[in-house]
Amino acid sequence: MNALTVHAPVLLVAVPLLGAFATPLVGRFGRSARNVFVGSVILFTGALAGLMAAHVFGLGEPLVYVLGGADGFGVPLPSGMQVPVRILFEVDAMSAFMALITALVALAGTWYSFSYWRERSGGDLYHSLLLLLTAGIFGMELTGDMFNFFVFLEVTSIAACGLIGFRVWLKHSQEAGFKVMALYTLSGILVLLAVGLLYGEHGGLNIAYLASRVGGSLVDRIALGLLLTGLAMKAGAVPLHMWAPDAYGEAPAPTSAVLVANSQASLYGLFRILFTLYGATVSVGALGWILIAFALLTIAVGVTMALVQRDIKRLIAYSAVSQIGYMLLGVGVGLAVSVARPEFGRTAMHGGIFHMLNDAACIGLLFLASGAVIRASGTRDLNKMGGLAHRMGWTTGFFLIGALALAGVPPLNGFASKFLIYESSFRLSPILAVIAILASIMLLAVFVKVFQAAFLGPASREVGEASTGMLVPMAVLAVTVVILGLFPGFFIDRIVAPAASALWSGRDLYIRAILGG
Amino acid sequence: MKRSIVFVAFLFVGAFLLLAASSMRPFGAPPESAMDDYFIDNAQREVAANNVVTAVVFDYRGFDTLGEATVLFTAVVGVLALFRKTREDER
Amino acid sequence: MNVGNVPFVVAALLVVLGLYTFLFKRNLIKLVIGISLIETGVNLFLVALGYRTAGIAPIYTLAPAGRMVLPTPQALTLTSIVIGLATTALLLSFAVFVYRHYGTLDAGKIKELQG
Amino acid sequence: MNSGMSIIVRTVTRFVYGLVIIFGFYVIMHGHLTPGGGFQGGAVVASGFALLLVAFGAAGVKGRLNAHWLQTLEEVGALAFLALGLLGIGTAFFYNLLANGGGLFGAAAGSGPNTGVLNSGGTLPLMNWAVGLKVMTGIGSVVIVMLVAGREKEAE
Repeated sequence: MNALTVHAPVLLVAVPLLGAFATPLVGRFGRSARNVFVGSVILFTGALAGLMAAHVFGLGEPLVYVLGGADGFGVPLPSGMQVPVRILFEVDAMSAFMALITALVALAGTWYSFSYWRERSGGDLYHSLLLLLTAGIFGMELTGDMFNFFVFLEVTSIAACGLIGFRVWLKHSQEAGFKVMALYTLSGILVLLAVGLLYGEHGGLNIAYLASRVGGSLVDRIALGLLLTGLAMKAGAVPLHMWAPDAYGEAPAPTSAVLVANSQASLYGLFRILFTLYGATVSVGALGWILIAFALLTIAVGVTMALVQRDIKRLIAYSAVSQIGYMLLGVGVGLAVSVARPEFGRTAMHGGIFHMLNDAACIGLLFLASGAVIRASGTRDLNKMGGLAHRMGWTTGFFLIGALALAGVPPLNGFASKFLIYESSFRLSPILAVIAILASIMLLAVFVKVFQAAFLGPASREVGEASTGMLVPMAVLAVTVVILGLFPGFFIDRIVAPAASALWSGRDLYIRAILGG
Repeated sequence: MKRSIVFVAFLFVGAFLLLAASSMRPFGAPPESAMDDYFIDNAQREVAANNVVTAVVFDYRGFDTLGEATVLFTAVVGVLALFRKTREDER
Repeated sequence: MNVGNVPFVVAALLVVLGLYTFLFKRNLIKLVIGISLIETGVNLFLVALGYRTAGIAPIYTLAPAGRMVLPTPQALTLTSIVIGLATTALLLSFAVFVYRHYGTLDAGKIKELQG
Repeated sequence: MNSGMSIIVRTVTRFVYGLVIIFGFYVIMHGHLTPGGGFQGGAVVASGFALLLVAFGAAGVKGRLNAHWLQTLEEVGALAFLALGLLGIGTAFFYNLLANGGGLFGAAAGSGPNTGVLNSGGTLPLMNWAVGLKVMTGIGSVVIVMLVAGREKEAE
């Protein structure tokens, strides 16, 4: 266990922050210096995420990092418990899994941005904001402190909105920026209010400490409601999804991919609160059914709205919303049956959590490919595109892989996780599975339409293939999609199952790692 | 129609908030203060600072403050990015 | 209803006022004011959580005798004030650019992004 | 170009803005002893900048306040704060290396109510300065950028 492994959790946040603070300074020395700097920062971050994940998956219990002190971070109480006084990072298998997803998407997005933003103004500030967004997402996923979670939530909100409105010459991007910022702020305030209530009631801010103290009191229930509303809003679950298509649709293409990771980090916060913070107190069955209801609504609304879009970015944005529904469905089924029939609840959890990784890879791929498509055809309107397959062979192939994976066609990765969800939700109630499968088929129809409109047909104008700098990140994601689809068992055993059990049955471990006993 | 639904929802949420606030624990008597008493008792010894709030802000919860500084930095970068000089071919 | 709870009720009242402004005003600047009001209410709530009856400020420099109030809520409030400032700055910048593009600040007329 | 306000406002500003800025520096410097700190003091200094801008207009302070330089200083402040956090990485991130160390800001603080020792607090005063620099320049540059943008629009 060397020093780098010990400090990996905090360095995962500190290194991108350092990069973000220094990027505008380094940018004074020219674009290539900046690209080399940002590239090495993000590569180092990715390596750290891998290192930390390997360590945590091998450890079998949460990794605790005390910020600002080595000796004794807690005050013993008369009752034998102790209150942590410092901010703690607590990384269990679920956090490490999320960090891997974020590292993958951030690497691809940043790499792609180098070419994508080459001809545009404000590149220094753009890359600074992208690194800030990445650092904030890592912070949300690794922290073990409620208020710290809120602070990083706000970092991601503001960085995301700065990026959404970055193309100031597009009037829709400014409208979207205002709208998204207002709703993000509202969701942040809900979370802050809940943190205040919990602090006022229990006198602590650490998640493990709060988890050992929350009961079914009125204040605790109000706090739970506020947290669920706020985080569901930030994750983009229907009926609080109104910001999501604007955000994904108006942001620059590589940013949309990272925004998906941001939504997933909020979803991670939601799961952490349901399973760890309130795991022992709430009536999980009823909550599971509420989650399932919202999941079905999200799937239905997302797919239906995707069906009627003519703008390629908004179409992908709505399909991204529908995928959030699949994750909620998997975890909701797991929550609903956790007491009664745990054997297929665990399968459902595997499906929901595996789908996070798969969704990040294939939605990210689709957004990157759509960026190349829009760049080449000069329009976002599907009716005005056509014939891109003639000249853009690679982009066409990558888009096809992403679309098929998203629609759940075997042998790609979307099928692997969706099959687990279908299987387990069928055993809970066949209707759930039927709705989920129907939505997938509709999604396939949507993408057949897109493919036909944008890539097939006669070549309408002279286009060139996307630059190598944009193709390589797409290739990385496409290879990830294919490998995840070909060897799902390997990944489920190695990384998904530990992550699922960290939520499902790891609550006691999570609390004991901090409070002892 | 939509407006009246929002108004009913608003009345509901507002009444709920006021009710929740009035049924909070009594003002001026925190039920659990072990963490804060630790700060008050030990800030001078551990951090060597007379101002306990500053000790909390920059030492015990220093990482929050880094996040807060980051938020401000992000907002400044965002505002500067919005008001930057764009290129002619972009407009 | 507990009379001693007036600070919490005032904080809730501020949040309700802000919510009203946010939901029923159409001017973008007024929306930002509404969000600021909600933030102020939450900040007031946070700082009220830490008060101890007849407490003094948690600063030892020339401190009078007495019990100190809790320092953590003050630190949290400081953080949340700065975050509120940051979001307000960004929201107002967006309002400026929305005005430049659309020529109006009326939220009812700026609704091109729907569906 | 019509910039700034009446002669009365400008004269008063000439007297006051230095005091405002010095008071801001005082609040930053004594952050570990008295109410205040980097954020509060930085905001006070930034309000001094805003006062100058309002009184003299964007054109009037063009030579003295430059958004470009303020932005650079802000990045330096943010980096300094992060570096102070990394200083203690031998033990843990944000470990207070200098407190009670006897050297710079290393004096003990005494216990119970006292008059305060300026040379105490370890990394706290340094962090206060870093954050203060960051906040005053950050808010200052935002105010300048917004004001200049508004004036440009009027002039067109």
